[in-house]
Amino acid sequence: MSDQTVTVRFFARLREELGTDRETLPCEPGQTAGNLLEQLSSRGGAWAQLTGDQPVMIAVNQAMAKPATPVQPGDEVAFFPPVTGG
Amino acid sequence: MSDQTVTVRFFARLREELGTDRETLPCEPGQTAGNLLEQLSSRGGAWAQLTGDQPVMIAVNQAMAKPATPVQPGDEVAFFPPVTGG
Amino acid sequence: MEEVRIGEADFDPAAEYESLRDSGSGTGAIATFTGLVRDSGDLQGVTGLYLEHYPGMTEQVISDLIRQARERWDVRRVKVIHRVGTLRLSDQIVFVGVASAHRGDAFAVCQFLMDVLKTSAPFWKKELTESGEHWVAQKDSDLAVGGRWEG
Amino acid sequence: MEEVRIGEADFDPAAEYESLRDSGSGTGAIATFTGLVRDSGDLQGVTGLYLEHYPGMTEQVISDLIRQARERWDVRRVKVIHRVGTLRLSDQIVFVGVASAHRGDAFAVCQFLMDVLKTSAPFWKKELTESGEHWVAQKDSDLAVGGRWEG
Repeated sequence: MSDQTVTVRFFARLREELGTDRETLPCEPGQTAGNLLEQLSSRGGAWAQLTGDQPVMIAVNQAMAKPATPVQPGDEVAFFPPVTGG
Repeated sequence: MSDQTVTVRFFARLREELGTDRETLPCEPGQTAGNLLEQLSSRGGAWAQLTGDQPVMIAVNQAMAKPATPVQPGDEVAFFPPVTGG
Repeated sequence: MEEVRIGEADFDPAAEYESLRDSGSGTGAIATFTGLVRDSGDLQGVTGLYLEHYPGMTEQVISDLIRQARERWDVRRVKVIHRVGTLRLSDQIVFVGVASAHRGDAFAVCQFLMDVLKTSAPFWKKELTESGEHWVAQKDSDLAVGGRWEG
Repeated sequence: MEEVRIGEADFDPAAEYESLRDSGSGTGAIATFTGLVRDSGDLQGVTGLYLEHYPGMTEQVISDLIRQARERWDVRRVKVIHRVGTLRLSDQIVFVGVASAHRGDAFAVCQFLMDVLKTSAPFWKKELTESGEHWVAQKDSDLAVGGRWEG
């Protein structure tokens, strides 16, 4: 992984509907988790749901995060539906 | 047991301090559990504690009762300290 | 399977769990509580407990508490075990296990039964220590906790 | 003994109980909760579940919840086990066990961990039925119950 990218991961319903469990995206300075979500959503199709009505949860480096959470090159960013364990 | 008596039982600290776990007492018409307590307490000595500062719990026929609970011949009346199981 | 068991014999929480688990495919939640003899009571240096009960009444009181629980919550299976006689440090004293469809009910019933058992079932505990023995006094905190289930 | 275990393997509540019981003579209370796959979910005719998780993050989140519990309550030993993969009706899904000096703490921690695990640990449940499969939606009731531990 280059220093100038982030790994994006998808889980559960999102993983299935987007048809992928991870991809590598370029990471520009000043990036946030929310920017990444918008960028992915703009692809249209199933991707549009990332900024749709259904809530999307965010983790950065395996800790719960918010759209405003900053993202650095090398980070792991995950998007997933609300959790339903237990 | 005669039809005109009740069985009185004592448990735990009361059993030890009174030196007995049960006795048979005559049962007069209109008797209550509270009357029995007063009658026993009037013996003095360790018995006086039955109407003393420490709470005494009452059961009539193995159900929790109050001083005003009526007592019939043949009943089983129990006096004991607050419970401490579990 | 009887719901209430009082006696001197030790119990096996694993066997009780298996029985609770075997309560049909609608069971989604099993909550259990086990009480043990621990080494700090009203006195220092506790070496064990002596537990006395009122045979017959104890079983009736606990069965009635289980009946109350079934009226308030969804319960599939319940088991309450309480030992009497002389127990040593770390011995098991009491077991309450509840199988229910949902965890909220299982937790509530398990906690309700333990709380009200402490304030209304006729058991009395005597602490045994190296320097003597001592009947345990009822705790105000137990009364308060038991009281929160009223009404 | 590790406190958190996530994996496909089944677990043995009896072994976990013995480990919790073996936490010193100050342990007076052991509360456990086990969740099972039950036959009525969002859809009728559920035959099983598929459980997905976020490896690594799950363990970190649960360890952090245990740390929070230790700050709020007196806890002697805790164990949290959660299965993933395909499970069938009546299979065990989750185990939370807590050893404490007092029953209030044991119950509180057991219930806290189950409640917050449901709203913050990255697990996702898919219900498998005879007519297809279906990702389970988060329940408002779980969110409400999880929220009561805040602040």
